Amino acid sequence: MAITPQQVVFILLSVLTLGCGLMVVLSRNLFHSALWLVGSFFGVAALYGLLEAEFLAVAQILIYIGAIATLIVFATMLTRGMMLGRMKMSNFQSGISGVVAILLLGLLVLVLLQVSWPTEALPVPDDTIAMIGNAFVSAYVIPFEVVSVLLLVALVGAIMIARER
Amino acid sequence: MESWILPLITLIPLLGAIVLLFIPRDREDGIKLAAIVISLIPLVLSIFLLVDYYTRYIPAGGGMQYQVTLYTIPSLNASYAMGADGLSVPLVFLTTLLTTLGLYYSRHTIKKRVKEFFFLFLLLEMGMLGVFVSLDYVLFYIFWEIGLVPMYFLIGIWGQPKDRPRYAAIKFFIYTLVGSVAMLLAILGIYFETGTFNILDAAAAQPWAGNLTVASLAFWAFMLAFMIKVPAFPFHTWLPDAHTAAPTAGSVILAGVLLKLGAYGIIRIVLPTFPTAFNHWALVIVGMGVIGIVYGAFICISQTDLKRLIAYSSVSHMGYVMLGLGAAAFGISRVQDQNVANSMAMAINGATLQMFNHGLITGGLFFLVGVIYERAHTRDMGQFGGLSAKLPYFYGIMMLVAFASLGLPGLAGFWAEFFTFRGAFDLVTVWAAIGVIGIVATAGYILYRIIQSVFLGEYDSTKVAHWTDMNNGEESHEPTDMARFEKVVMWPLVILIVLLGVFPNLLLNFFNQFATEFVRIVG
Amino acid sequence: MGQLLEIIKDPAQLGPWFHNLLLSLGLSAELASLVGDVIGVLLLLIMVLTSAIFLIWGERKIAARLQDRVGPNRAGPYGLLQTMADIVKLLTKEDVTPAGADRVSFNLAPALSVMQIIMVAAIIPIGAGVVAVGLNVGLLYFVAFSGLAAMGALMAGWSSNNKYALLGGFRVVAQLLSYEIPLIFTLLAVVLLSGTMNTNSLAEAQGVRYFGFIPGWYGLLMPFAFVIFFVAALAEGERAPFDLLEAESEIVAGFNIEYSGMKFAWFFLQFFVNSLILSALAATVFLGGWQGPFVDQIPVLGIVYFSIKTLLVLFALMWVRATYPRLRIDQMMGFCWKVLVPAALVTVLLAAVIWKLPVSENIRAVLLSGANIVALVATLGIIGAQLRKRVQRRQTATPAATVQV
Amino acid sequence: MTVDTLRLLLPEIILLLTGLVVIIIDLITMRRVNDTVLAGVSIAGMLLAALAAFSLRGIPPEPVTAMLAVDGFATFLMVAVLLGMSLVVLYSYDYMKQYGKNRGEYYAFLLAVALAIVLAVGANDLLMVWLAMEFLSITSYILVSYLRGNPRSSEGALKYFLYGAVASSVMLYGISLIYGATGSTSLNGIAQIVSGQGAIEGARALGFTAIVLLIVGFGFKTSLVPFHQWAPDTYEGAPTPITGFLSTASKAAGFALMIRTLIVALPSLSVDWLTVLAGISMITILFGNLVALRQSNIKRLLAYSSIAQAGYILMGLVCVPQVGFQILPFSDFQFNGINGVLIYLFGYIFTNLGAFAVVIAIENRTGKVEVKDYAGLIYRSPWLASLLLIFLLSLTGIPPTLGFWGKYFVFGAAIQIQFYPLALVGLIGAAIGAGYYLNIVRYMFLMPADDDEKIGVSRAISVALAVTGVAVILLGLLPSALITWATESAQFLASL
Amino acid sequence: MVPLSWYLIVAAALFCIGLYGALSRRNAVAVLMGIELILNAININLIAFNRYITPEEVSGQVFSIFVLAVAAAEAAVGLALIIGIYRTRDSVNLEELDLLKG
Repeated sequence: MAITPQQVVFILLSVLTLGCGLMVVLSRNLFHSALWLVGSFFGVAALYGLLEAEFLAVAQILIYIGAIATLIVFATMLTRGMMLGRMKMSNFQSGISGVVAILLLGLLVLVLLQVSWPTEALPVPDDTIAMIGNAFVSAYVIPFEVVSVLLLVALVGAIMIARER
Repeated sequence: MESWILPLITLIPLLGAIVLLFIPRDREDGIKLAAIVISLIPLVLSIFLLVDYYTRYIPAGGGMQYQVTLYTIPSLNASYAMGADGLSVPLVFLTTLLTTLGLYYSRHTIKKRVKEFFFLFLLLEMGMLGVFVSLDYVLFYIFWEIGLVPMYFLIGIWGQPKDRPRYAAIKFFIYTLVGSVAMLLAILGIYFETGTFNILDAAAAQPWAGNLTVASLAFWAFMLAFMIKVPAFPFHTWLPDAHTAAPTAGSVILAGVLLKLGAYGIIRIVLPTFPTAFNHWALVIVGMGVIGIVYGAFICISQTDLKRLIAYSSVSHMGYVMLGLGAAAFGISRVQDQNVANSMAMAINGATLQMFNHGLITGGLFFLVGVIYERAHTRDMGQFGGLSAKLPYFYGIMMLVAFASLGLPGLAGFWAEFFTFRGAFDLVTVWAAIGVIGIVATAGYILYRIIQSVFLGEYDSTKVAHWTDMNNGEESHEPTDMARFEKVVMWPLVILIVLLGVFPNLLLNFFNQFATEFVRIVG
Repeated sequence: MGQLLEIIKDPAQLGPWFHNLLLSLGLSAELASLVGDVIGVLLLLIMVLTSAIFLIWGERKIAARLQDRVGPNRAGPYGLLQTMADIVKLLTKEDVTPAGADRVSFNLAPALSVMQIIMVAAIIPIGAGVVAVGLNVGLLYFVAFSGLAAMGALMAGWSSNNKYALLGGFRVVAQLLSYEIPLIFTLLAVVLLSGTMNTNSLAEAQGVRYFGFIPGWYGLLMPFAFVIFFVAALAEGERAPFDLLEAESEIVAGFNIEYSGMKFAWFFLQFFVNSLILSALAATVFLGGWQGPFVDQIPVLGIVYFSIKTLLVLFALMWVRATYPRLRIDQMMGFCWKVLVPAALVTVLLAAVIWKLPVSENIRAVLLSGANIVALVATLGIIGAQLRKRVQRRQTATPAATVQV
Repeated sequence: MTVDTLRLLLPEIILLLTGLVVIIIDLITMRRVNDTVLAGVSIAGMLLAALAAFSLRGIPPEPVTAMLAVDGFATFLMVAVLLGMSLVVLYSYDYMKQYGKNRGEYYAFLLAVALAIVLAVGANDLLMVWLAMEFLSITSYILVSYLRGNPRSSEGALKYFLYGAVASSVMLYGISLIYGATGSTSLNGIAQIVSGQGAIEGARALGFTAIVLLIVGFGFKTSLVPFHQWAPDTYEGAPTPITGFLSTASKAAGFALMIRTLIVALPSLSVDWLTVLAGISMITILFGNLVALRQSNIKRLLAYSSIAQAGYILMGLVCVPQVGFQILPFSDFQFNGINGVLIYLFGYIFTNLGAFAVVIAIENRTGKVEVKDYAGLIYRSPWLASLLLIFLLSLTGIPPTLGFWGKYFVFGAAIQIQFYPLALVGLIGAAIGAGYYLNIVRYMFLMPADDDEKIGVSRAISVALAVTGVAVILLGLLPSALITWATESAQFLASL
Repeated sequence: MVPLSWYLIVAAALFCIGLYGALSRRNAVAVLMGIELILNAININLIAFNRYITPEEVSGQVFSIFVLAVAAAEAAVGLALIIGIYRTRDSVNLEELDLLKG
């Protein structure tokens, strides 16, 4: 099987994503973890691009990197006393967790490969974004409203919890 | 009136209990009197029941009478169904009698937390009465459980601190709960098999008649509940603790009625519903019964605590019930043989008689232990001796009741033992023979431990320093004889013991019909 | 040659032409688009960087004139080569990394900043169809990548191991994230009208003419939104009066305090290009982008129109910078959350409601424009009244206190 | 979205509007509003929503825009949970006056969390299932951390958050696998595809994996062993009214989600989830009870006991009518397991909240939450002691309390499908449970009091105690209507 | 063309990495990072499935948008909690949060 350029790109992006992801959980410096996290998010966004989900790719950058990662970095810095110096970052169960994670991965791969997944992507409609928009106000209107209330609640709650006394 | 009498008997104690709640806490005497008066109503009703059943139904062949279904819960398929037959009526009477006596006795002996005591006592009465007259499994179960909580408190609150009442109470509760949950499972199983919660219908439907495994499972689930309550040999360990710790009236009810609940359950439910399974396991039950008889009796001999001794004697005596029922069940497979059938009926009669008589006798014994305990504040038999001279009245009554317990002919206890062994010898000869050892040992502890060490010998005034005079509650250096209220409590029991010893038929007529009917149905 | 003329007339043809050229050279289709993309990126890079050089000069010159100074005038004619000289100076300076700095992050931060701004540049249509990436979600893309600026600043601030730098970093995040919200809302209003997030289509959609002659620029339809966008852009561009991130009097120089030499130059570059991009976006979204007379016939004119509009906005930005004093940080945050965000919500609401009215297009346009002007005046009125009240209160309370606005 | 649909969404709408009203009242009065107003409005809203839900109980099962189902199952639980939530508001009234700040938001959060639960019980799409759970979780995190300045409260909230976030993400991964295997997120759609021929080849193991991952999420929400670790710490740290909420209403929502997802979407994979859940149920009952035996803090004790109770509730789901893992139609059975769950939950909500009312009454007055502090309670407050006794008996499952009927029906379901080992474990658990419940009783009734001071009860708590006490006793004595309603409700779920 | 299974395996790997992070880290913020990785893995799954299995519907994409939104809300609340704890305890080390003995 010849490897097409798209596959090469995929492999590169996967290596980027997973490599950065590994560094997130292995790095001994919390701030570096946060930066690796950004890298991993980028990789994921690019994978979305490869999947022709451009809206999601951009939303990924906007929300994950622009908002969540920034928040995490912010929190890392606010809790700064923690990360000065290289201290032990893993807890007593890290060894077990590692074994569990590897076993789980093996299991998942086995399970996933048992299924005869399609190998060819089907054509994507041009107006995906419009379809998403329409979905939000038709079939998904209730979840949409729920999520809006949820965001409001989370916003008020987060402010209340974090506010200075 | 007729069909309402059973619900009335069960509900009046509850209503009474509620009435007590409205009497102010500090008016203790009012509370006591109210409780006693209320408890008289079921007593009168049950006497009426006794007479009515004896005169009207026994000649007509007995059977389940006074049946009533108050309401049915369609979503549960359960109903408030009650009824009484020859088995239930005497037990109802026993319950109401002992309750009234217990309350009357407590009027003079309970000093702390009076309102709660009388409230719980009435609640307990309702639970016990309900069990004896329920014809619906769900109702049966509910009444069964209702008795649990008051008894827990009776033991826990009014027990003597040195007897570890809290431990005893919790042990009692958990033992019984385990059994009752197992029973609930079996009840549900029966329901799914037969589609009814009616005890009689379910028995008629003979669930799992062809499936011994499942039937055995259900059988043992029921037996677990009932044997814990009885208590049969390996499940008896809660009993000495509970009895020792409980206040006198509590012990009386515990020994006189609560233990009968278990035996009643075996007769009412297990025997008719699972004859095949019971037959299959009969020897195990017989074995447990015999071990209980012998083991209980020998333990008694080694006791120093008078109350504990009587508690263990209950284990021994309830072993007769198990032996009788087990033997009867063992005969089921050979019921075609007329001799076997007769022996079965006799064994059942023995077991049922033993239930009733043990209620009277042991109830009486616990009262008597209470009498001496209230005076001497100790139950250690080593402290007593020579009381026959000091307390002649007490000595006389104690002699009579103790000999009844021993099975002296002419007293109530004799007939029960006689019928049990008469039936059992035919059916399970070897086991019955072993059981006789128990009788001998019983004679030993009654004569040697109770009579000898408490009443005979030399009175030593240094052993017990303080004697309470129960007539006026004052301290004295000399023991005083039974007070009037104690005599009032004891006399009904003594009369009944003698009466039933002389005329066993009065009682046997009730039970015999049930026994023969059972043998006929099985055959 | 005819083809060349065509390309000059319509620069949008450049890409396909080059692609075909590569194909004719015998490259495979995939490879050809790869090479084309790479060359496109290089072109974009060159354009952005060179324009920045002149921008810096222009800003200094204009600021000087506004403040009645001369400005750079030594290197080259009118000081045109001043920026080049500065670059040479920066390049030859010592590259200092402070002790205790987090080396990797410290070096990565300027690169990330520059990368971010160039990524954003990719969606600006400088002429009809002349855009590096014709993304369907262009505006969202812009919002997403402009948010990354905060990340670069945070990295720089944290890794410098300097508390002023760290504070500067915090300020950047607070300011950028806050002001992004009104910015997004105004863009949302525009998207509501146009029904597209593609920047090129946005410019195209502004080609309509109401009553036959009034251009359908969204800046004209929604002047209030435009004003809000402009103010938010000032903050997003970290320009005065919102340049608290580098307030010398408070935190010395902000997140880039420890940077020197070339790495400092990169931040500097990001700052100026950011202004340029924001101006370009304002021009595209609110001023019709490349739309103008005769653009249909000669598309290359679009580039000219676009450049003029961009420079105008940019000039306005510089003008403001040279004129107003700096705000306090609490004033800045308060202004965003208490004024700009509600106001932006109002514009979205106006657009959503009025654009759905069942009347003719022209009337809709007039209504929307009128409503926007009313809202603008009302907002200014309210702010003015509040400020006056506050000033009065201060004066009565502590007459001696200096009045701050 | 017609008017009819809006009528179906009435409970949700009422809760949402009430929440907004509470916030607005708080804002326009500049936080000077009396707590009574806020609590009153909240309770009124919840009761109104409960009423609306109750009025919807008879309508034929109907999916609203395929995302939410309004059926008997949902309305039953809505009513139960909303009644429970009103009690939580009552408890909070005193408690927050004493300990809390930002009370306007607090009541709004309570309404939001009620909204989340109302959504959860009707969620009919995996998206909605997950979303409702997240909504519930996030709001709960906030509520748990509400005691500002109390490090225990924040610590409990953080632990809850970390466990919850991991569990829900793991569950979401499972959801994504199901979506991939079926191409649908609608529960009904998934059911059709899984049982029909539409499933992708080789997806059997995938289905099992996905189910296990789903159970992680549900197990977290319902604090089943081994996903329970957060529960004791969080229960102890949280404001006590919220502890009451977490152990009842929140748990009910978790069960609703689990039941609807598994029964409606994956009945044809029941062999997988039934086996897993049966094991979990046994472990949960045994573990929860055993650990509860050792607790000395009453909140922790109730926490572990509520873990054990969850095991019993799960019994109902494990014992739905089935032959060889083939689920049979519910309408043919009087004990269909699910009605056991519903009755159990109903009884459990009232009983446990009643127990918490006593705990709160004592905590408000004395600040003490250790079991030994309950010594001699009967002398200090006979009513509190007697009521707590009733609640503890109900938790043990002694008739004639409401708690008995729950046990009755789940045990019935187990016996019906002849799953005897599970019934046996239930029996053992009940015995152990009696041990620690009675331990409290022992302290209350049998021990002398350290302190003779009488414990007074505020009016709000008195109302709550009266409601729960009457409910537990009265419905215990006359359970007929409740049982009928629950049984019909459970049948609606299956016929959807 | 890239087969679907490649995406799924990458997602599974990311999921496991995230899970490892969430289970093995001592610092609450680091745990949160692990959780975010898991959510990303889920989104890859959802979008890949959407692309390969139901491209004519957008259910997977819509789902993943909800995931994004909720992830943001969750992160906000979580970080607020972490900062709140840090204020009172001066630590976000999970092993030092031991007021409540579990």
